[in-house]
Amino acid sequence: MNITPEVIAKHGITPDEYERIKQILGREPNITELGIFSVMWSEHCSYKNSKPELKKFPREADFILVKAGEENAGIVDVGDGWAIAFKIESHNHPSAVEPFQGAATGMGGIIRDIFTMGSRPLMGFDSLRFGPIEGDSAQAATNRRLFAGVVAGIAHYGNCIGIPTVGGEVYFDESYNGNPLVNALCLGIIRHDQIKRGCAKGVGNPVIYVGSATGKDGLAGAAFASRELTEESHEDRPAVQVGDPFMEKLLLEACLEVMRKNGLVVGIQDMGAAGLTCSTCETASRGGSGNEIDLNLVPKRETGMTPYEIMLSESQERMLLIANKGREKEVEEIFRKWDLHGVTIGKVTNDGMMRIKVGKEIAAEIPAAKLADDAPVYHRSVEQPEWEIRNSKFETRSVREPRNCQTILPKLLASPTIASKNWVYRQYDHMVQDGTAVVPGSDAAVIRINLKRPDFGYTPKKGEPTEKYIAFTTDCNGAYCYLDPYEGGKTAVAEAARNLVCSGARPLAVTDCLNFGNPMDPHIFWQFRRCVDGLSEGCRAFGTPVTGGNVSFYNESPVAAIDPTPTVGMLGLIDDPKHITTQWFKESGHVILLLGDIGDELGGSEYLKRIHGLKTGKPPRMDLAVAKRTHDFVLEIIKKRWVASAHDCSEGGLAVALAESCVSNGDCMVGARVN
Amino acid sequence: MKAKIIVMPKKTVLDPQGKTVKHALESIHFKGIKDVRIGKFLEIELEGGNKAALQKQIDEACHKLLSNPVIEDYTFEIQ
Amino acid sequence: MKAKIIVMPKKTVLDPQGKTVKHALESIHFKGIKDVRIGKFLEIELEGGNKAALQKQIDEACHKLLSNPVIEDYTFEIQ
Amino acid sequence: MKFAIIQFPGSNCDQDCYHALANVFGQPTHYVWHKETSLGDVDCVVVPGGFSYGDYLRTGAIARFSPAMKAVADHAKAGGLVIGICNGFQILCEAHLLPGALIRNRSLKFICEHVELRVETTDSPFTNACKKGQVLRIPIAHGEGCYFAEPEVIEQLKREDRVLVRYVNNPNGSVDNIAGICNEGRNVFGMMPHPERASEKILGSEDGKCIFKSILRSAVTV
Repeated sequence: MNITPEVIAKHGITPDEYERIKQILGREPNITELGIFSVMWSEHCSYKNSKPELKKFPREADFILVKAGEENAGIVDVGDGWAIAFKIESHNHPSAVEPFQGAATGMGGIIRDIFTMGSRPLMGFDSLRFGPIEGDSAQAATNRRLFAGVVAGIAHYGNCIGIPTVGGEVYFDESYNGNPLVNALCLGIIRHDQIKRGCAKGVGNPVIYVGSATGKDGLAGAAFASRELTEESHEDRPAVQVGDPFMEKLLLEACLEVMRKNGLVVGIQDMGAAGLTCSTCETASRGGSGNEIDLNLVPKRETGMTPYEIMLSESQERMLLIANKGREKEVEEIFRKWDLHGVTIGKVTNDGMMRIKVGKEIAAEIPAAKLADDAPVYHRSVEQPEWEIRNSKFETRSVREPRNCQTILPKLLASPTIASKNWVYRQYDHMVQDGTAVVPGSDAAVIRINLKRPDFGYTPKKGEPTEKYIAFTTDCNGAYCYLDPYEGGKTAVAEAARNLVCSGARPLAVTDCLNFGNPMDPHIFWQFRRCVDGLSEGCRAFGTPVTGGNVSFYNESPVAAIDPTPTVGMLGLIDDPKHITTQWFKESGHVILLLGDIGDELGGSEYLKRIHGLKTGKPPRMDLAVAKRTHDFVLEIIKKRWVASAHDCSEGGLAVALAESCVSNGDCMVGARVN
Repeated sequence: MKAKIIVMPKKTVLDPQGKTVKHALESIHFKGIKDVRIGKFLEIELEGGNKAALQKQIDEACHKLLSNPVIEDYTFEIQ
Repeated sequence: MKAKIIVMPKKTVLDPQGKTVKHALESIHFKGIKDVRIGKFLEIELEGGNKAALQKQIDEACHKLLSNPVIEDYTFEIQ
Repeated sequence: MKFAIIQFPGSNCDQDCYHALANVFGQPTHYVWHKETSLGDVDCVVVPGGFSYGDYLRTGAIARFSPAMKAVADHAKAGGLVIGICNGFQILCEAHLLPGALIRNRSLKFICEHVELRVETTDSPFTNACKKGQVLRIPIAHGEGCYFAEPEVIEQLKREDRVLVRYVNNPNGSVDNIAGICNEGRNVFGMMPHPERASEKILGSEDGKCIFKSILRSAVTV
C-alpha cells in the first residue's frame, strides 16, 4: 500500500505534519508507521490543539502526588499515607454509534486508568448529556434510545465488575441531538508506596501482554474520535468496541495482586485509545528507554490481521506490563490463577526506539520520545461569536411575568433536566463495597472508606485511622457556557464546590472533561479558551488544582456544535462523619436560611427555556470571592452541628431548591413556608 | 404461521459470553470444542397472510428492532 | 461438525422479554402478532467424530449446563 | 463461630460479607477460592453476591460447577449451615441445593434500592433472632431476582413453612412475593436481598443484623 496524499488526509495528518514525520524518521513512513503517527498525533492522544490552553490550569499543590499529564490518572494525598486516584474521560462518539457498548467501554476504559496506577477502584460517576426526550418526533425517539442504551451500558459494566456508580448528572438540550456526551469517572484508593507508573525501565526486562486477545474492534477508535460525526461516518460502524466486564474484573484483581508483590512489576499501562501503539510508545518515552515487541507473539482473536490492524486495534480489557527480568514465571503464575494468560511479547531496550517486529521483519521503527512528546502544537485563532454579543443584550425583564406562579413550579420540576434521576441510578448498583453513606439523590455522593479492607493491601497500625470519608460531585451547565463561556467556566467549578460544601466536605481537587465542537472554528476555540480561563480562575479561587482529565473536540451534530460543556469532577474530604449533611429538610419547625442575595439573573435559566422557550440573556455573574466566603461559612456552621440540611440553588433557582429539599427523600417528605 | 428468527453477534465482534461458556464446557470435561457462539432465538406467532408480505415485514422488524445492525446479524424463516 | 441448540423458556414460565418485544413490534405498526417468545441460540463448532457420540455429548451438555430444566426446554441438531 | 466465604471469579460482594462478619460481628472468617476442594474448618458457609462468571449463560449457571461448590454441597448434606445471598441464592438453585430458579425481573431492568421484607417464620437458624411478622428494611441489587418454581413446589414450600422472608411490595415479580427460602433440612437458606449491606447505621439500615445474629444464636443451640 503506497502512501498517497489521499491516504495521508484520510489519517487526519496535514501535509506539514507529514513533513515532520519524515524528518523524525529520516525517510518516508510505511502504512503501519503512518497509522501509528495518526493515532498518537490525534487530538485525543496528543492534545495538540488544547495543550497551550491547558497550561493555564493550576496544577501544583503540596498534596498532589501525581500531576496532570504525567500518568494515566492524577493522585492526591488524603493523609496518613493514603491517597486518592481519580480521573474523568469522554466516550462520546462511540456512544452515538452504539450507545450500550459505547458507554460500557467508556466505563471499562476509565476503570483501567485507575487500577493501572496500582489503585483499588472504589466508585464510578457518570455525567451525561442528550437531546430532548419528550414528544414523538423521530429525533426524540432516537434520543430516548440513546439515553436508555447509555444508562443500560453503564449499569451492565459497573454492576458486573462490582464498582458502585454512586452519582452523576443528566442534562437534556437540543444542542446534544445526534451527539450525546458520555463522560465516565472512576476513583480509587492507594497507599503512597503502592503507586505504579507507566514506564519501561531496565534493558532486557520483559514486556508482557495481559488480558483479552486482540481483534478488529474499534479500529483506529482514537483517530475516529477526532473526526466529526457526519453522515458518512456510519460506515465506520465496525469501529465499535465491545466490553467484557467479567474479563476486566479478573484483570483488575490479577494486576493488583501482581503489583502488590514487590520486585515483580517495573511499570504498567492500560491499552486505551490506540491500544498497543499508545502503551508501547508511552511506557518507553516515560522510561527514557526503548521497547521492542514481536506481533507474532501477540494473542489474536482473528487470523490474518495486518500489523496496521494489530497496532491500532482497540480491543478492550488489555494491559501492557513491564516485569523484572527473571520474574516472568511468577507474574504468569498469578495471571493463570485468574484464568488469564500473560504473554511475553518483547523486551525493553536502551536505543529509545519503539520497534515493532513481525518475527524477523521490522514493521515499524519510530523514536518513542519524539512520537509521544513531540506532537505538533497549534495556536488556533479565536473570534467571539456574534450570538454571544446578541444574547448578552437580551433584557430578561422584557419577558412577561406569569400571572399565576402556581402552575410554573410543577412544569419546572417535570423538566427532565431537573426531575429526579431515580430512573437512572436505580439501575446502578450504588451500594456494593459497603461504602455508600449518602446514596444518589443528594448534592454530592459521600463514601465511607473502610481502611481495614484486606484488598487494600495494608493493615492500619494502632493509632492510625481505620476510616476516611470523601465526597464527590460532577457539575456543568452547558447553557451558561454557551451564553458566556467565561462565567460558565467559573460557575461550573463554583457549583461543584458548593455541592461538596453542602454535604459537609471541604473541596480538595478537580478533574475535568472538556467537551467542545470543532477547534478549527474560531468561534468554538473562543468558547474553549474562555471556558478554560473561567475554570482556571475558579480552581484558583477555591484552592482546588486540576489533577488531570480529558479533552473531547469535534462534538458536533449535522446541525451545529454542542453547547460548550466543560464537565468538572470535584473531590472533597469530610474530616468527621458527624459533618455529613444531606439536602432534604429533616423536621418541621426547623428554620430555613438563604445565604447570598438574589440578583436579576434569569439569563440562561431553565425557567426561560422551559416556560418561554428562550435560551438567551446573560447568565448569573459568579463572584468567586463571595462564593468562597459563603462556602467557608457553611462549612463552619456544619462543623458546629447547627445545620440539619443544606442544598444549593442551581437549575430552577430558589423555588426548585426549596421543592427538592421538601421531597427528594421519599422516607421524610415535609413542607415549607417561606416569606 | 410462525416466524423463527436467529440473531447472532457479528463474526468480527467479541462474544464474551460464548468465550466463557466454551471455557466452562471444557472445565466439565467436554472435548473437541473449537468455538461457541451465543445469540438470541425469537419465535413470533403470526395470524397468517401471504408469505411474501410477511417476509418483508419480518425483515424490516429484524433490521429496525429485533437486532442491532451495528454488532449483530440475523437470519429467519417463516413456516 | 456444528451443533445448533435452541433453549426456550418453558410455557409455564413468564417471559416478560417476549411480551415487551410484542408491544414494541405493535408500536412500529406491525400487525397480526399473536405471541412472541425469546430464548437462546447456541452454535458449537465441534472437531468431528461419530454423530451418535456427539449427539449424546451435546444432550448431556444441554441438560447439565446449557439449560436449566426448572425453567427451560432445549432442542438441538448436529450438522 | 467460623465462617467461610466462597470467592468466584466475578463475585464482588465477598468483601462486604467479610466486612460484616469479621469487622461488625468480630467472627473468624476466611475466604475459599472456587478452585479449592475443601472449605477448611467452618460452621457456616456464605455464597456471596456478585456476577460469578459475568452472569453469562444464566446467573450462577457456571459457578455451580466449581470444585468449592461440591464441598459446599457436602457441608450442607452433613447439616452444616449455608447462606446464599443474591448471586449466591441463584447458584444454590442452579446447584439444586434449593428448589426453583431466579429469572429476569418483570421490569427487565436492574433494581438497586432499599425494600421492606416481612419475616414469615422464626423457626430457622437464619431468622430465630427476629420476630414473626417483623418488617426489615434491607437493600436489593439485582437484574434476575424474580423467584420462580412450579405451583406444586410453591405449595410444598408454604406447607413446610420454608418461606423465611417475603417482599412487602414485590419489586421484581417473584411468585408469591418470595424473597428467601430454605431447604427441607432448614440448614441451607437463599435470599435475594443483601443483609451485609444493612449491618451499619452509616449505610442507612441495621436491619440486616438480625439475620447474622440468628446464625450466631443457632450455633449455641446446635
